[in-house]
Amino acid sequence: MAMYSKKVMDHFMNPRNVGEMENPDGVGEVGNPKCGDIMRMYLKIEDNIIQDAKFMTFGCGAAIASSSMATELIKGKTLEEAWDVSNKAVADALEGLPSIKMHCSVLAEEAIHKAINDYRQKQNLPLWGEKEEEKPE
Amino acid sequence: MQNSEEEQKLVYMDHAATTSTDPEVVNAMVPYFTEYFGNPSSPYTIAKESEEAIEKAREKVANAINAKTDRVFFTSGGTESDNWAIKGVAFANKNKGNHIITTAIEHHAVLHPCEWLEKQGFDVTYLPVDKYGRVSVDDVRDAITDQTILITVMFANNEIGTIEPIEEIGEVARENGVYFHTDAVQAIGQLLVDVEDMNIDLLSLSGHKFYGPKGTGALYIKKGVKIDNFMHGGAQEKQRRAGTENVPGIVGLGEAIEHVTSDIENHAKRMQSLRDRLINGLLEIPKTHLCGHPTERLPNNVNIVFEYIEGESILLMLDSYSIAASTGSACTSASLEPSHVLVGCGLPHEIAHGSLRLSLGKENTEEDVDYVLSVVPNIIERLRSMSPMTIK
Amino acid sequence: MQNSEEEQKLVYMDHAATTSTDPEVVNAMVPYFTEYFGNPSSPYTIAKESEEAIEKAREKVANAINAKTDRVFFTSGGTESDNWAIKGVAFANKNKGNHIITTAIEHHAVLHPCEWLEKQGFDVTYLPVDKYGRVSVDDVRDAITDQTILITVMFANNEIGTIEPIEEIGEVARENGVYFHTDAVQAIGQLLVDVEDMNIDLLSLSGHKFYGPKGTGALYIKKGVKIDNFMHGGAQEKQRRAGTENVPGIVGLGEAIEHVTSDIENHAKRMQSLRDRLINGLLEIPKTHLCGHPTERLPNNVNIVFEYIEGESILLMLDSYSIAASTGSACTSASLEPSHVLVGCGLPHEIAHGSLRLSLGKENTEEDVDYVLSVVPNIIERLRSMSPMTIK
Ligand SMILES: Cc1ncc(COP(=O)(O)O)c(C=O)c1O
Ligand SMILES: Cc1ncc(COP(=O)(O)O)c(C=O)c1O
Ligand code: FES
Ligand code: FES
Repeated sequence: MAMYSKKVMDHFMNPRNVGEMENPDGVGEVGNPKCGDIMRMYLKIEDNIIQDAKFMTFGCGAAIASSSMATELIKGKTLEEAWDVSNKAVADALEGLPSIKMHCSVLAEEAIHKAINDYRQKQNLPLWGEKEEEKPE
Repeated sequence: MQNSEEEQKLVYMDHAATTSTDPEVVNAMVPYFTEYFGNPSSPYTIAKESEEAIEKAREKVANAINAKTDRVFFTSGGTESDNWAIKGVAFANKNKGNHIITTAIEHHAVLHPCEWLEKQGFDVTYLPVDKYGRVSVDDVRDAITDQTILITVMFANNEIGTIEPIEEIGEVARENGVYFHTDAVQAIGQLLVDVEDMNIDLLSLSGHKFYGPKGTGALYIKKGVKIDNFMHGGAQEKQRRAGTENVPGIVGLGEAIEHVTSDIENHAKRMQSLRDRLINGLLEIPKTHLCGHPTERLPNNVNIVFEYIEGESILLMLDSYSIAASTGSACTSASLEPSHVLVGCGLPHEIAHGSLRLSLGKENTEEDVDYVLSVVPNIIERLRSMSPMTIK
Repeated sequence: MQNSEEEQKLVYMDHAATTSTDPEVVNAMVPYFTEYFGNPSSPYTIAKESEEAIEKAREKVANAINAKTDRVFFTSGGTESDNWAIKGVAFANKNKGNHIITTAIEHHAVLHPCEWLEKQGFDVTYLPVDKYGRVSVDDVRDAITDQTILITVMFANNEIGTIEPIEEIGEVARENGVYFHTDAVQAIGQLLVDVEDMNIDLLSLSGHKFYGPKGTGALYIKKGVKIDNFMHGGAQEKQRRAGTENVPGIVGLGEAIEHVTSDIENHAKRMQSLRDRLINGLLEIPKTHLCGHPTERLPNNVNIVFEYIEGESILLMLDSYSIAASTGSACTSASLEPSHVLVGCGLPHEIAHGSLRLSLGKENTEEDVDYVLSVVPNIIERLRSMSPMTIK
């Protein structure tokens, strides 16, 4: 069984930014095709900057800690910067995830992307793609 | 969280996963590491101590399941016993037929050998179970063909604790001249097991599930059963199971099984009362269901699903309160599949996700149960408050 | 007999059969029975101790044979490792070919799996050995066909101590794209073993041969080797070897292999000098021959045949002098066949009958050797004086 770092346990036991958000500017909900978990990410955006982020997660310790860390990492960032927060960046910030749990951090990356694109759609902006080369400069 | 790990002693409620080895068992083992260390196959004096110790242990195991002493063969655990029983019968009887009957909720130590045998040309029927995890005796009877060589159904399920109708299946097997194997790994020490009364031809057990050492087990093989060896090599175990005997392990297995079956009725009664207190307390939490059979269940097994949350998270939080338990959640399995047992009972994936198994043992007390009951509701509430699935 | 059992301490010279477990090894194991008893697959705190202990042990085993840590898999002993390697490679590669090459003097844990595979449609070549028990590298090369999937040759023989040309065979195997397995059960702790330098794809070892616990072993599997599981079931050992891990046993195996390989050159030198003193002393007895290779032999192995007498009688008399040893005599084997190894080296049955194996260990001293040398000639004389076969 996977062993978690202290950082993961901290973000799991004391998750940051957990909860629903009133009137979010963007919402992304993704499901984990691997184990069937669900992560929902809310963003409050002003002047292209993420003012606040919140999450609700149905998943394992790694999924909850990844959600918590991801929201911490993107707060205050521009949408472009937030888009570039990879699952690896989330895992690294958590001082590593067991290899069998890396897909839980992918969930966080995908939730951010989906929430940003939800915002962009509402603003009638073109959607960003998932592929490396299509990422904004 | 108000409890720190330092303050609270460990409340271990994962006895279905493994148990600690009894200090008395360890004491019985130690001389066979350093003093009576001889290879039992050797003809000299110190080796005779090893040989006698093995035979004493064999008698204890045989007594525990009402078997003839010389029909008990020592193995390295429940997994080896299951592999041996299933593959050994399959290969030895392949000229007679190639069909095996089992259930969808067996332990992987039964299912995976069956799946491997399918790749070698055998046919396997995986019988469904009802929502309580019970297989139907009629289904077993109906599945038998003239190709059937083996029926393998577990005595009691390790996850949900459901007890299968072993005696009846044994009868069906005998009437049809088909061998009957049962994986009794979870039953020993909890239930009365009698290979004679129950028409059992082959039975697997594992030492570490009843305060014996890990890496020890036994296979009972009724006289006359045609079975290939699984561990081929030296002439140990009357040429049935090769490999230098794990003498200390075997001694420990014998000690442990004697202890655990000596007062099984009282033990079971005590477990059952703790179990029911725990079940009743947990079911007071809303959106919560009992898995497995309400009455036909292991006296030490509690298995509850909590809707909207995931089991690994529950375990991690319980751990911070020094409570050790288990789950059938996909997130804790190497394959990222939810428990095939919970799914086999008809639970949807997202509900199987929120399962919690508490398996009791002899050192658990009413205080332990009440402590768990004081902790779990808060944990469930906390996790549900993070869950994107709304509670209506 | 002038020595009574009470006066003489045990002179144990049967280390090739088994060794006592080092008290330090036992001490290392004990906490994992009672304290850190958790199932390593569980996610809670006490189980992490078990998991870490296993990984530490894996590293120690890997270091001892110069393997990558993640290529070492724990088993229940040498027999399981051999069964797994041979059957696992056979079944996984049967679409590629059905031919296996081995030697006539392998341990039964290799030979019997091969014989069983013959019944399942595989072809096995049992290569002969020379009078010293060495297989010829050219014979191995010549035996390879386009159907060959596995070569399995032991590192050193358990009866006669002969060391096989492993590195050269490894090279032949690699050149021909055939997997190479070696049973190194007797080599560990006596010889330098290096799976990289020696082109070894699979290697078996067994804990109780080097002061570790019985019922523990390991299989090294080089990365990329196609091999079926042997023990099917749970997801332990990265889904390669099912069964709840024998945590104390694995810890003991790790401790033992670290001890025994830490100063192997000096240990081997000391063993070799005792060995040669013993061999030279025994060969002074008339009508007496050394079995196995004079120089390419395990540093701790002595194997002598005494004409006109039978081995079990020698052992019983030695036992009365508190000397523990072994024989290849038919009378001590369950099958009543003389040792296939001695016969494989070309010894006639009646001579193989009179074999005596003395296998040395770290606690043996020069005094032990001299004591044995003071006792054996009388025993041989007594037994020969009863023998109907006259000495000319
Ligand atoms: C029902 C059942 N069968 C077989 C096994 C396998 O036993 P072991 O892990 O001791 O090999 C277990 C436990 O792991 C079990 O619960
Ligand atoms: C060369 C060799 N291979 C395999 C084995 C089998 O090992 P174990 O008895 O520990 O299973 C032994 C010893 O018995 C041996 O000497
Ligand atoms: S959410 Fe299922 S493994 Fe992490
Ligand atoms: S003489 Fe008795 S077994 Fe050989």
